Amino acid sequence: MSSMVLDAGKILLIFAVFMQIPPLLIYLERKICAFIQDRIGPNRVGPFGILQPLADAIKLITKESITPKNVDVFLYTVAPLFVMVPAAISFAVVPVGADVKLWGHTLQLQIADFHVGILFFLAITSLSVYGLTFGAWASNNKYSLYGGIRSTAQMISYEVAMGLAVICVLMSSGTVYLREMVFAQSHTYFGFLPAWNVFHQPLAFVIFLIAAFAETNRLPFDLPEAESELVGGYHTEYSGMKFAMFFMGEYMAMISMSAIMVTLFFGGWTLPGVVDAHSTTVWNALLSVVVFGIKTGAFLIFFIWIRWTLPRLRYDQLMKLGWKVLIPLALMNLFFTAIWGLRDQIF
Amino acid sequence: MSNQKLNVREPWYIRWGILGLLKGIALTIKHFFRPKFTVQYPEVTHTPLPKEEAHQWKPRGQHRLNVDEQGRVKCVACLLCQTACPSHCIEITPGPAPEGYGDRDKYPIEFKIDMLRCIYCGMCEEACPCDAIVLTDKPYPVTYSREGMIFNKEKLMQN
Amino acid sequence: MSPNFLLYIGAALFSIGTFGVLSCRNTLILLMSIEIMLTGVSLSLVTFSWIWANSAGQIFVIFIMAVAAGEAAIGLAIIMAFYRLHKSVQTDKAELMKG
Amino acid sequence: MYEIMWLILGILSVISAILVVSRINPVYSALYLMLFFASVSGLFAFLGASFVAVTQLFIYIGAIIVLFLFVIMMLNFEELKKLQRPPLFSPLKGLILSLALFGLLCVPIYFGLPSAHPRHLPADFGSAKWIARDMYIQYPFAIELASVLIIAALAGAFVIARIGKKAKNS
Repeated sequence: MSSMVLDAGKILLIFAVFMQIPPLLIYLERKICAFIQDRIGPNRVGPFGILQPLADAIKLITKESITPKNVDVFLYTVAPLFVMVPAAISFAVVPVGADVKLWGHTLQLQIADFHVGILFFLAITSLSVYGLTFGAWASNNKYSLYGGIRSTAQMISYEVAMGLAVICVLMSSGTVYLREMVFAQSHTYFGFLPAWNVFHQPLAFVIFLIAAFAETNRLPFDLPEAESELVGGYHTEYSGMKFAMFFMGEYMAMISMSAIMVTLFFGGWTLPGVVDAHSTTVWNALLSVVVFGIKTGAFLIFFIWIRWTLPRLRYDQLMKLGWKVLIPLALMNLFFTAIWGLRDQIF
Repeated sequence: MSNQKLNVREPWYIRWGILGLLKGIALTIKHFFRPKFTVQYPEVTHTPLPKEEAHQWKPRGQHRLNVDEQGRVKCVACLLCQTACPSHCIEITPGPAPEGYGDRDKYPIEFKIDMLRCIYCGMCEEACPCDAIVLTDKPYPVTYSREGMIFNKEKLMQN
Repeated sequence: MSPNFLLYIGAALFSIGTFGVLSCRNTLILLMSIEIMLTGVSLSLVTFSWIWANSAGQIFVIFIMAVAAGEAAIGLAIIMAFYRLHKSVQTDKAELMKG
Repeated sequence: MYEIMWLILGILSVISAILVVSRINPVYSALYLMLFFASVSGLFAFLGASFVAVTQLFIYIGAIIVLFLFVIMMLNFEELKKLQRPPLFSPLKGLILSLALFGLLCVPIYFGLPSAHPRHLPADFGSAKWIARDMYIQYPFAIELASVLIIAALAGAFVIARIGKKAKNS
């Protein structure tokens, strides 16, 4: 019984922390954007403007929730949920820290360890396209519709490359459990080089990274949004809390994607010499969570940095990159990984 | 020639955009650490340029017709400003100077500037031989009608 | 409850899919009905796999998915081509060979 | 516990399937189709077939319905609204036929199968490894055929879509 209480507390804690990161990211996004453009950024609300996200949230909540004429009310209302909920659920399979022994119970710092692990993550993130599509269609606006069409085509194209990249990692690590994958990456080569999958599968990592940018609709792949050509794309007609949910969903997808990239390619919560993978002390667990947070944060900052560096791709360039570059590269990588895995039988 | 130049195949790292990507990333991170030039307005006011440089950067607003010590308009109706004006917004009706204007033969009976057409380039000011027309730093005029945007001699002298 | 219940559900889904194929005029919904029929069969197969603790049922479901994906791609391409020709997606517009 | 979930998800899947075939607006059909696949995927998960459940979610919801939505959006919606005329086959006849089919399918389930009790399930029942082991040993030829089929479908989709474009231009 007490283990159930512990589990419930763990789930609550992980999601409570998870929900606090998007406001922080919005602050970081604005601050980094300003610094890159030689500006200072928000600095009025609170010290260094740290309370700016709170002010934004109050503004968005108190705003009038407008439902334009001729929209499809049901789909228009549920569409933001379709963006936010999958992004939150997909975080459930990410292991965030080492096992910890509390009051005689060994607790895994991971909400769920399914039979299917990473496949569950892929399946759930593929649902987030529905929010964009339904929101775009229900808005009854041609720019929104363009955004919806673009998002569907983009998601299908890049999901293939992403899945193939993941399969390469699965083949080289031999498991679909994210937990086992983290443990497999906890040792070192030559005493100093961590055995991270990024060194086994560099090409798969690059493909996964590019596909992750496309899946989360971040620049340079934010074609569904495209403020300068589509006036905001799928969320043109949205305002107030519904718009905030789209916004939060985007950042939550970004966090989940960064966390999964850290887990797949950068050793998850392990760091040789700092975190002992097989210890169950509280101190070790805290340290592992901090390591995981730093790695994920580095990826999040990289996402933001890229956003303020690169221009948006044209649509044909996007499709060309997806179908003519990434998918053949991923297939080639898959082929060579398979040959390497079967080298004993072949040669 | 230029077509041949376009056909030269660049090395793969340029064609695939990898070099450009890295360059862009390096540029943005360089700017990230640069000093910022935002002015925190209500606390800190913007200090204008020093006086010896300031005349180059003077804002150009509405025109003014200067007057001499006796309150007469300085203009001698030479039409140089009208000729110099690129947008043809100055319209001068010259006439013989009335009695008492001992120093010149002509003076403007009417001096009209169409503020809607004026581009505030300052060429009239440059062309004027006797410093009669100058551009002040008064902001652009606002009226309710097109007619109100055509300024006559009296209005220009009051500016 | 016996898992036979799920076999009835699978049969019901297959029948609903049949109804959609028979009575829908919109080719898009017609294709969706075919997907429903395939999924009804999949459900029966997975139930049998659970009853007999055998992997064959689930393997067949994976093959069904491959077939369904190909079918959807081809079917939708045909619908697009058909729409370009007739400016419509209704089944009764496909009358090119009618005398 | 499992039985209750079977009941709920099974009834949900039947209701959503009925909604799919009875909607006039294809976007709502796609929405209910999504609900249908999600509930069937839940049924698979509660039958222990977690790999099949996730694949169902990934392929049907993540790819096929998105394709449907893509095509629906590419088509002219004003035209789709006009599809309210009575269908070719009247719904009553369709209903009678499909009910007859359902009855026909129920007969062998009712009479032919004993009330089944599950065998002893292996520990990794339904996991990716368990399915892969049996699949690649027992059905290698079928896998090759399936991959050829998918490649053919890919090429075929390109070709067919292009044929329509040519016809429009000429």
